[in-house]
Amino acid sequence: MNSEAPEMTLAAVRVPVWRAMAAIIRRDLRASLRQRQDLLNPLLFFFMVVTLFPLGVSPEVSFLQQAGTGILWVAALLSTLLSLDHLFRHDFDDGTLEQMMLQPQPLFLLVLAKSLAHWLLTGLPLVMLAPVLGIMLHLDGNSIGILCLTLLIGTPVLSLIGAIGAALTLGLRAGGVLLSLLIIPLYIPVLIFGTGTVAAASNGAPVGGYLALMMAFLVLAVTLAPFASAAALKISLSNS
Amino acid sequence: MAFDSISAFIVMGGHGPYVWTCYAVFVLALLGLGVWSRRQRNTVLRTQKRQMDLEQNGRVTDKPAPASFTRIHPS
Amino acid sequence: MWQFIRQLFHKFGSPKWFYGIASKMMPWLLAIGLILLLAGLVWGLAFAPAERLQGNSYRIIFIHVPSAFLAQSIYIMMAVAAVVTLVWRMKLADLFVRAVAPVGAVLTFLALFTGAVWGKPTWGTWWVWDARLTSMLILLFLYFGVIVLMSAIADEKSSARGVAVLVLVGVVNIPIIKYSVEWWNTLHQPATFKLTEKPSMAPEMWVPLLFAVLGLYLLFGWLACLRMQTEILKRERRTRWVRDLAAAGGN
Amino acid sequence: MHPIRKKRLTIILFLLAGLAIAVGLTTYALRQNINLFYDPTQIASGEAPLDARIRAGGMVKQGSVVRSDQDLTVEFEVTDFVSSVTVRYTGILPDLFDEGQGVVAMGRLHPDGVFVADQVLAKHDENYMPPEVSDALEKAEASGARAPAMNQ
Repeated sequence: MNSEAPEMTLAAVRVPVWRAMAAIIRRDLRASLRQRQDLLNPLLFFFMVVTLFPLGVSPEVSFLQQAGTGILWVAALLSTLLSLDHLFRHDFDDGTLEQMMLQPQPLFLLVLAKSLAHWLLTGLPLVMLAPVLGIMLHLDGNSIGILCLTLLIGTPVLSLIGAIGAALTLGLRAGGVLLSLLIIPLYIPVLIFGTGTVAAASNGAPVGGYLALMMAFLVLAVTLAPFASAAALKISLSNS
Repeated sequence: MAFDSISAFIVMGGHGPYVWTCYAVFVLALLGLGVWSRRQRNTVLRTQKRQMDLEQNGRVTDKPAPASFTRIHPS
Repeated sequence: MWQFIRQLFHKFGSPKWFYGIASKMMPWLLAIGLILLLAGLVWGLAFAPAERLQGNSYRIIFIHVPSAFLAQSIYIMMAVAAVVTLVWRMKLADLFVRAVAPVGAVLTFLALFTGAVWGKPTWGTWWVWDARLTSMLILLFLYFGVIVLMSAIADEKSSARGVAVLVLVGVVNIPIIKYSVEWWNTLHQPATFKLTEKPSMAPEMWVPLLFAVLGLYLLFGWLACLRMQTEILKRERRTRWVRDLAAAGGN
Repeated sequence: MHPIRKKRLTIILFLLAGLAIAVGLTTYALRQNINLFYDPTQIASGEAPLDARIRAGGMVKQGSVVRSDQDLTVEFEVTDFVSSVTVRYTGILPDLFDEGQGVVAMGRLHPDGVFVADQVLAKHDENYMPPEVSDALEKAEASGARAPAMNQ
């Protein structure tokens, strides 16, 4: 990305963009390590939703092998949704967000940093937890590997797109449900191709095409979503 | 006319139920949309008129002055 | 010249001016739209020849294609209006999005419904999860999202701009719908009408279809005008001209 | 260059680069067969995986439909005019199913080369024409007139 500082004539102190972004990520990580339940709740939710399926539908090995990747992907998607609500909430409440908007650095890059921090705190732990649950659902090693790969590419997309919804619903009543309604349609393609990759792999078909498409989603989300989130943040903040 | 008789027109060579359901739902949905939209506009106008009538009788002010205590008679 | 365009733009942005113009256009839109749509439908239902393979079930095309066509183009129009809202903050553009989103949702639903009913006798199934059908379903969800967000944000200005952002984000779905039938080997057939080629359909079938599409377009114009008028009345409640209008009984 | 303009340029370049990469990846992806659709030639050459749920499609070969007289089992050959594959299906076929028509079948390829379908769907192309026209066309081609399929 651009390593040069965008010079703003009015800025008294020039902090390079990347350093500002790094500061935001570091700050978010530290804050959530202090508030551990924010970090743990989505993971617990993920774990519990996955256990519902063998108990609720069928513990049969053949069923679980077939539906396992779908279950894991849907659960990961839901727990990401659950965690999105407080992506901007704390910063909004204590006024950090308004400070962020006044920074000379472009807002969309700061939003990108926040989305990245969100992914590090929810997406990455989900990816790491997935193999354990995969074994519990009797998935074979190859499927688990591909599943983790798709989650690794897919969860950042979920965080980036989710940030748009979180920014739009900031400060609204019943923001959580609304957020899901707005964001789920945009998550559907990621889900389709995420599970499709694993299905193709377990059928012995080549997965290159799928992975390329998921990478395309990721690149597109990285380039476009921060702009939309930044615009939405500005709108939500001008409201309050 | 592509059909020999009215009954042939209704049966449509066995596809009647499919075709007619579609057309019925389509017409109903559009009709509903039109009627609903019209009614919405008329309601807005009517509420506005009632509001203005009330105002004229001096019973409700649209924007009460900040420090006055106007008594509102519920009707 | 530039001055003139600016003036026109300002005039166009005036709700009062639009209200008057809409009132003048609406009878025409309604009349011509109804005539065209009815002509298309009656022609299609009773006079167009049966199809060589599908027999009479293909007559659903005369409502399926117009609905699907409108469902997508309404979303595109909303996206254009969203850009106008965000860049020029024109009130009318936001009113358009607000007025038209429910219409788009209804037409998307109709396209899905008629498609399902048509699919049963021809393909042999009500529904398949193929790319075209799924992306249309996502379009329906997007319309729902827009409608919900519209009512959730109370503040007028931030509601307008928030909805505009959401509409623009959803635009990515439109090319997916359009090209799904070409990119993937779907069950859904490719487009019958193409801008660059002759329609691959007999004229006694595509002429009524064209009538129906044009008629529905005009009817949509009528609906849009009517619903925008409602939104204008709601928003400009306190202005002089709306009060006069209400006093006169809405004419 | 003016700093603000420079900033804008960086942003635009960043956007364009992102879009270009995404388009490139998508075009690569679309050249792969990602919806598990195989035509008869691919199946005959052994590209299709065995015992996985795949989709196969093509034209129903003229005169190949054999119906069982005990139950609803049907066997027919699907061809792409290069190779063909035998499809076995038990169930009700869609109205549009006919010899010479396009179908999409979902099911599994067995080791003996028979495709056992659990769902057969008729695919219609974007060409619509009345029976007289298609009759005239067929006569012109002199390839044996088929009865008009008005009331199927």
